[in-house]
Amino acid sequence: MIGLASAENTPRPVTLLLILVIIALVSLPFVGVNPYILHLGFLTFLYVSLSSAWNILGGFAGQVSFGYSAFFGLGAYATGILWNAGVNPYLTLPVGALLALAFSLLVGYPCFRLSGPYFAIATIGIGEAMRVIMLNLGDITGGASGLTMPTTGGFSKTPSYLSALLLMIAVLLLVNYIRNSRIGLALLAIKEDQDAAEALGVPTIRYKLLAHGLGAIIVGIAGGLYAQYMFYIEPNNVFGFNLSISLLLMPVIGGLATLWGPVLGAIVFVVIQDTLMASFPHLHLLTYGLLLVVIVLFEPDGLMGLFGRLARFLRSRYAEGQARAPSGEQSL
Amino acid sequence: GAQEPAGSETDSGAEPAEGPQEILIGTVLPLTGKESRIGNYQLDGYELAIEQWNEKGGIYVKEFDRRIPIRLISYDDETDQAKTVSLTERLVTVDNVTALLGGYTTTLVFAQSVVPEKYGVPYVNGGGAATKIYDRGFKYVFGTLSPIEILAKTEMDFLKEQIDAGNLPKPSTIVLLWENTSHGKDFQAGVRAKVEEYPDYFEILLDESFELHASDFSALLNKVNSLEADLFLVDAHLPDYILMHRQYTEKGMYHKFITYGARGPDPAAKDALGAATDYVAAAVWWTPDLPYPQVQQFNQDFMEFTERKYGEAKPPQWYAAVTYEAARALFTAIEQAGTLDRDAIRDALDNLVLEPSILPGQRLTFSDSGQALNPFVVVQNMPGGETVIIYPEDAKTGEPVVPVPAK
Amino acid sequence: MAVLEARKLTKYFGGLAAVKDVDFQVHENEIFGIIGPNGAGKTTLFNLITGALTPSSGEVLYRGRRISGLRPSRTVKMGVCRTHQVVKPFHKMTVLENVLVGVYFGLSGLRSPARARARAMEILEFVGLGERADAPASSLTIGNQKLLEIARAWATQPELLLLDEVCGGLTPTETARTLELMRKIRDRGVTILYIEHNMRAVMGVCDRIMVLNYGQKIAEGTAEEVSTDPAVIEAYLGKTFSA
Amino acid sequence: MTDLLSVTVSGLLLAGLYATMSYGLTMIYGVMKIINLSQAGTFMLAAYVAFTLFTYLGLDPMLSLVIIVPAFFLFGMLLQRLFVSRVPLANTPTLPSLLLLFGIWLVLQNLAYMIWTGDDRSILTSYTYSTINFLGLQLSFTRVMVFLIGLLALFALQAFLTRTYTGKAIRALTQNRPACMLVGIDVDRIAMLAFGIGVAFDALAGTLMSLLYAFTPAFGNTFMLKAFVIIVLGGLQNYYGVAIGALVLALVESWAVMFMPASLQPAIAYTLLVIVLVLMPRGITGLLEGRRTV
Amino acid sequence: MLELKELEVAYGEVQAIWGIDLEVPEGKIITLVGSNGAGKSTTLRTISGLLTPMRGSITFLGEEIGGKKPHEIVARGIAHIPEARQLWPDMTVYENLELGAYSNHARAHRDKTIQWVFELFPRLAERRHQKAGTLSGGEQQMCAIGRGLMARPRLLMLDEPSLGLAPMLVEDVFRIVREINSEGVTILLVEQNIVNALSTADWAYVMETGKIIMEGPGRELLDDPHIRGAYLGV
Ligand SMILES: Nc1ncnc2c1ncn2[C@@H]1O[C@H](COP(=O)(O)OP(=O)(O)OP(=O)(O)O)[C@@H](O)[C@H]1O
Ligand SMILES: Nc1ncnc2c1ncn2[C@@H]1O[C@H](COP(=O)(O)OP(=O)(O)OP(=O)(O)O)[C@@H](O)[C@H]1O
Ligand SMILES: [Mg+2]
Ligand SMILES: [Mg+2]
Repeated sequence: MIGLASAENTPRPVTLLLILVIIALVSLPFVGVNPYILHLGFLTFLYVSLSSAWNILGGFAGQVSFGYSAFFGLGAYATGILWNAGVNPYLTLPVGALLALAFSLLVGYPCFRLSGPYFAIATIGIGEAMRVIMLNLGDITGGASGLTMPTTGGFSKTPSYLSALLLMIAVLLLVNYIRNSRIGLALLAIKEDQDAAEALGVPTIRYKLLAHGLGAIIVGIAGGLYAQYMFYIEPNNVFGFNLSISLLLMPVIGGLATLWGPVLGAIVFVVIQDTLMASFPHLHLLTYGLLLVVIVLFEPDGLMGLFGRLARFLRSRYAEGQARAPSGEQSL
Repeated sequence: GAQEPAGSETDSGAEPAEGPQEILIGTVLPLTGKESRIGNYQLDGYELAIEQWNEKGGIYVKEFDRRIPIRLISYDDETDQAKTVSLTERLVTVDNVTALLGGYTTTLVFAQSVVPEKYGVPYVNGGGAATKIYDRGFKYVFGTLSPIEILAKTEMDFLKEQIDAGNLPKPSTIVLLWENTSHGKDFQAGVRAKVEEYPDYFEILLDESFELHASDFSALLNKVNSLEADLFLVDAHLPDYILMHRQYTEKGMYHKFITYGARGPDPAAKDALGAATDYVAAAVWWTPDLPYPQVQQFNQDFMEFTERKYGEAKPPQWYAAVTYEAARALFTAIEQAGTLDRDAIRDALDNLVLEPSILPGQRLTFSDSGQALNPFVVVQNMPGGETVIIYPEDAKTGEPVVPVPAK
Repeated sequence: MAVLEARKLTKYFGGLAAVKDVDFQVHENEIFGIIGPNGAGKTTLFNLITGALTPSSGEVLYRGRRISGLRPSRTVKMGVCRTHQVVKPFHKMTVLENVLVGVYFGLSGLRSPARARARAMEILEFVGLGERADAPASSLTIGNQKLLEIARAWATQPELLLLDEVCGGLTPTETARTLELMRKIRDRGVTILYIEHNMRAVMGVCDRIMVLNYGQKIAEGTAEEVSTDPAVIEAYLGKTFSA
Repeated sequence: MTDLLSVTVSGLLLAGLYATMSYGLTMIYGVMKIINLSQAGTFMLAAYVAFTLFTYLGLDPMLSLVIIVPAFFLFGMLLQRLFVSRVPLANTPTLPSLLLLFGIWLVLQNLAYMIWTGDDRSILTSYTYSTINFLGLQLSFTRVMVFLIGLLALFALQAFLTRTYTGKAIRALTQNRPACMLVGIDVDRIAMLAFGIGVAFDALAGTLMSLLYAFTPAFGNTFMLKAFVIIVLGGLQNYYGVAIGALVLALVESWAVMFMPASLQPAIAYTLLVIVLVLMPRGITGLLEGRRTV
Repeated sequence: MLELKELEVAYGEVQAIWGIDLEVPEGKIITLVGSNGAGKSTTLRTISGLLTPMRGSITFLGEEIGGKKPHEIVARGIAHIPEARQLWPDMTVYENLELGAYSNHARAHRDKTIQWVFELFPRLAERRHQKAGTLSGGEQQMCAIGRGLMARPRLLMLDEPSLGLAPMLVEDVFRIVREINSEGVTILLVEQNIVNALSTADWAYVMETGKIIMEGPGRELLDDPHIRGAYLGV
């Protein structure tokens, strides 16, 4: 059911294809494409990473959090502040990641004793409290007027693009590992019945902290990359509720607790945002709302569910054809 | 995305005689979302300027020796920072605009103005006043809004005059509230600077910030109420101004002088608050009552423009006036540069002297940082919905009422 | 030394003492039965031993170490595992995956997926659910879900196994099969604590039995001793059994 | 001293509004285990309807409640029937339900932009600025009225839930759905009814808010977040708890501003929320009870 | 009174009942026994409308009720006491009972019925103000039976009422079932406690893997060699 017991591995040709895609993506900046493509690429990689990060705790372990913007903000500000202090921006990324990790443990420990809706609601509270507090720490964060980064080093997009790509690949490998390991099984067991998981020896709090912490690290790094790319950050944005919501929308649209769902979700998110926003400004959010309603009502498993359905349909058509064919031997 | 990059100067070398068919100008404004109202006002200002230039056939570009019409590409960022950056990127890299006009609210201008700097595209805005926007050493970013510090200082100078005239006690006690943004901070800095300059004139009892777009001010106002200060000096954006002043009035509060920084005479506020806005004072970048002929002309043009656009003539507000000036500054600079080369336009903006300007002081230039430094005027709402200019002396259209009569 | 020892174990819910001053010892490799009327505090006792609840006072020692107050996952790591009276399968997982959780996170905690799977299959065969390995757990009947509870708990390799009404709702044949399973488990060196209302089952399988009533221990001894104890007959068994 | 008193009294008045805006959330959470993320949309829509009725028909918002509340009751039932009833129910809010309602909120908000534009609107009645004198305190007439209406609504709701069979059925549905089916409760009808009542309450709150605040289509989300805080403080599905939660939040907010900068005020609600959740996971009223796992 | 004809039921794609015929005459105690997963509970759930039949008919007092909503079926006088108790955990015992009398005809007798239930189960009277979710397993079972009785049904269906009850109470439950029956309520009893069930019932059906394999008077079946072999382990 979860691809674990069946120890299903990605088939060879798919692996090859993925490697080709990666090579193509890496070479993009060097073949002189329109910088806007790189811009969209950067955003997509960033969102895929974010969306997959949310999926670890939210999808696999079923703990819906509305507070991931806190990690993003911490990562962004760690980069912003240190960079302004003269530290190489790439060296700031681990700092942001650690900060986010520390924060995830700090809030995770008390909050993971809460169940279901309480946890979700607590994360709304923590996220918003962080935003307001950061807004008031004007000396450190620049308050509502935000923080600008040194722009002296030039504006080349390539480093950001490649870093985001690297982050995305690392995240996908991580999620793939989790999915096929006992960690994934533990997280799914927690989602199903926390008490039962605990009674079977799953240290539920530790595993939730692990999932939360991994997510935090990824989101923290992504925040740092964002700050590097945007040159300007501000609490209402990087700690914003909207950001937390987007993080959760993407895996939902794509399909929870899967490897590729969050990827699809993020791609759709960026593409929709890009095309709709530019062409139909007033329709953008409306479309989003309608899309959400439609997905929830008709394809709860997201795009992955839709693909699954399609695949089953095709397979059954195929099987039918096979059955009717004279040689008629059915594959299992 | 498959548009012909008509305004691109990169192909100018290939086809020297022809030149582009249009000059593409881009802007990203909040047309929906929290700041949409003002975003749309600002768009009006840009559009009016463009319409006027296009009536003449466009901008005269010496390089091609003809007038080239202007086309504006405007996107809506829904008052969202990430989107404003994305869309500005798009204007520059996909739509290939020659120059950019700015967006609205400080934070959005902060965020989007990185993009033109990145690509070396001239950018003139009428929506960001925070000095920090211009402090970054950017070379392509210009703005027509003078710093808020000057706004606060202008008001304080006016108040000192009133104290000298015996209309206010000496020292006058102050409650100072400011929104927790760079806009608010600049205001606070201006007030504090003047309090230090005239120590025996002013005394601050409360100096506090509040969150932008707050949902409720009653607790804060309770605190203010208990202090019984003389002067109520606030810096707020329109929605906060409306909410706070409404709750202020509900509580039956009173101060001898009330200001909400740059807000006060806004028609939206008058609609929402009714007579409660009487005697509220504001220092503004611009008002339609400025006694200059070019302002009268602009007022009339603007009314005609809105009549055409909305089927209803609307009197101009400062939001539209400053963006109108921003667009005029940009177009004039292009004309002076005589080419569509972005660096040349930038240099022209740097040296620009726009005269007569509709802004106070009647002359627009950009300082070294790129920000205009025009003076402010202080206005006060009078019963009956009229607003008069009460300071400085040379622009005065009425007498100030200080202290404000008690209800 | 006793495998498990409770000392003055007490649990209050508000003003109600669900378990009060209970002392008992369980010895190596015995099947220790706990019976008592509904609401006597049996399940609460299990919750106190495995850490699902913390005692109001008193303590539980496992091989001389205090385990009350530890989280359930910790007690599993010490070799104590339980089943639930109301079964709690992971509905959306397969039967095999349910057992895998126990295999992975039990006492020795296998890590190699291949070996874990083999072990889980072995356990399913052992309890007789081998054929349903790939079925979703939610599709099992209540009876099979009870077997799955045992299988999962057994997968953690417990040295002390706590079974809460695993025969409730089973036919006599199935009950006999389950009791046989319990004996097999005991023969592998495991100590078992067993709550059940089915007297035939309890009397047949238990070495010693403790009787609770209103949270207090009212009797303890062999099946014969307990079933002839007048206090137990009065409180629990009724007349049919005293015959 | 009078400061403290006046701050307290205005906190109390605020609590009335806070409670009113939280009942709908509690009701819907209770019956369907759904967190109604579209609540802010209802607040906003009700405010605009009140505004429209006031501006074009001159109807006072307090009078127009008579139209608005029943209209939104129907609207809520319709929402439930068409959308909400299609997501599977569970014991805790499921992601699909959250997303569905979030989607509905986005739709409502953007429809409002189309209909009413993004301009700030507000309602200015003859009594907007009038005050009444109470124990030497100047109290805003509107706020007192809002408080009284909120209080009345609480009593009406409480009576409905404990006295009538329908009310009890709503509470029962809150706790166990199959059981309700077995004793002959038409669960679909009750769920629809409960959603309708919840939305009607939100509309009541929205109309009252239109008397106090300026609004745009984005209006309402800070209030909705506060309502979350309140119902968590109150233990999620307990109506007395809601009243207590509202009181606690309103008073803490009002008092805190006396000691700390107003810009931190919004953080109070959230911090309080986190503290309560961590220290008292079942909310304030949860202190009084316990539940078991068999 | 109740008649099932060629009833077939499925959970999604998994069929659980494979065409059963069953009759419950007015005033009798009918029992349905069988091993785990035979489909006994499924049969009851279908009768009370929680599940929809795939094929076949269910008639109650001559009227087809297959596929009707549960509340419509309750209104016709069928009460179902489910396997997993299904109480309202945050309501008191008293409120649970009270709501048992939700349908119109039961409301009128509510207070009298409650007295009767309290007489049958004194423990419930003791715990009337306790929340049902905090009752012990057995107490919850009593509360569930009590609630079923509150509906004043003409046909009462009990799904393993003795499950999880102390031996003393098990006896009581069967005594109560007979008592209820003697007051004119028809009973359809699902049990695994075969001895007690068969000795209580007028007529018994034996189910295995979704089919009825045997039927007859309860006491006769008790002596049947197959039954003794398969279920009593003799
Ligand atoms: N969380 C709780 N809150 C309040 N009372 C509780 C709680 N848990 C259990 N109780 C009460 O404690 C007593 C003992 O319950 P327990 O579940 O231990 O009984 P039991 O012996 O297992 O009964 P059964 O055989 O019916 O399962 C019961 O009266 C029950 O109502
Ligand atoms: N919710 C469900 N989804 C899928 N299959 C189910 C479901 N409930 C029961 N079944 C299947 O239907 C069949 C009959 O189950 P049912 O619960 O009716 O049996 P039963 O005779 O009542 O057994 P028990 O004595 O264990 O209660 C079983 O094979 C079971 O696996
Ligand atoms: Mg028990
Ligand atoms: Mg059954």
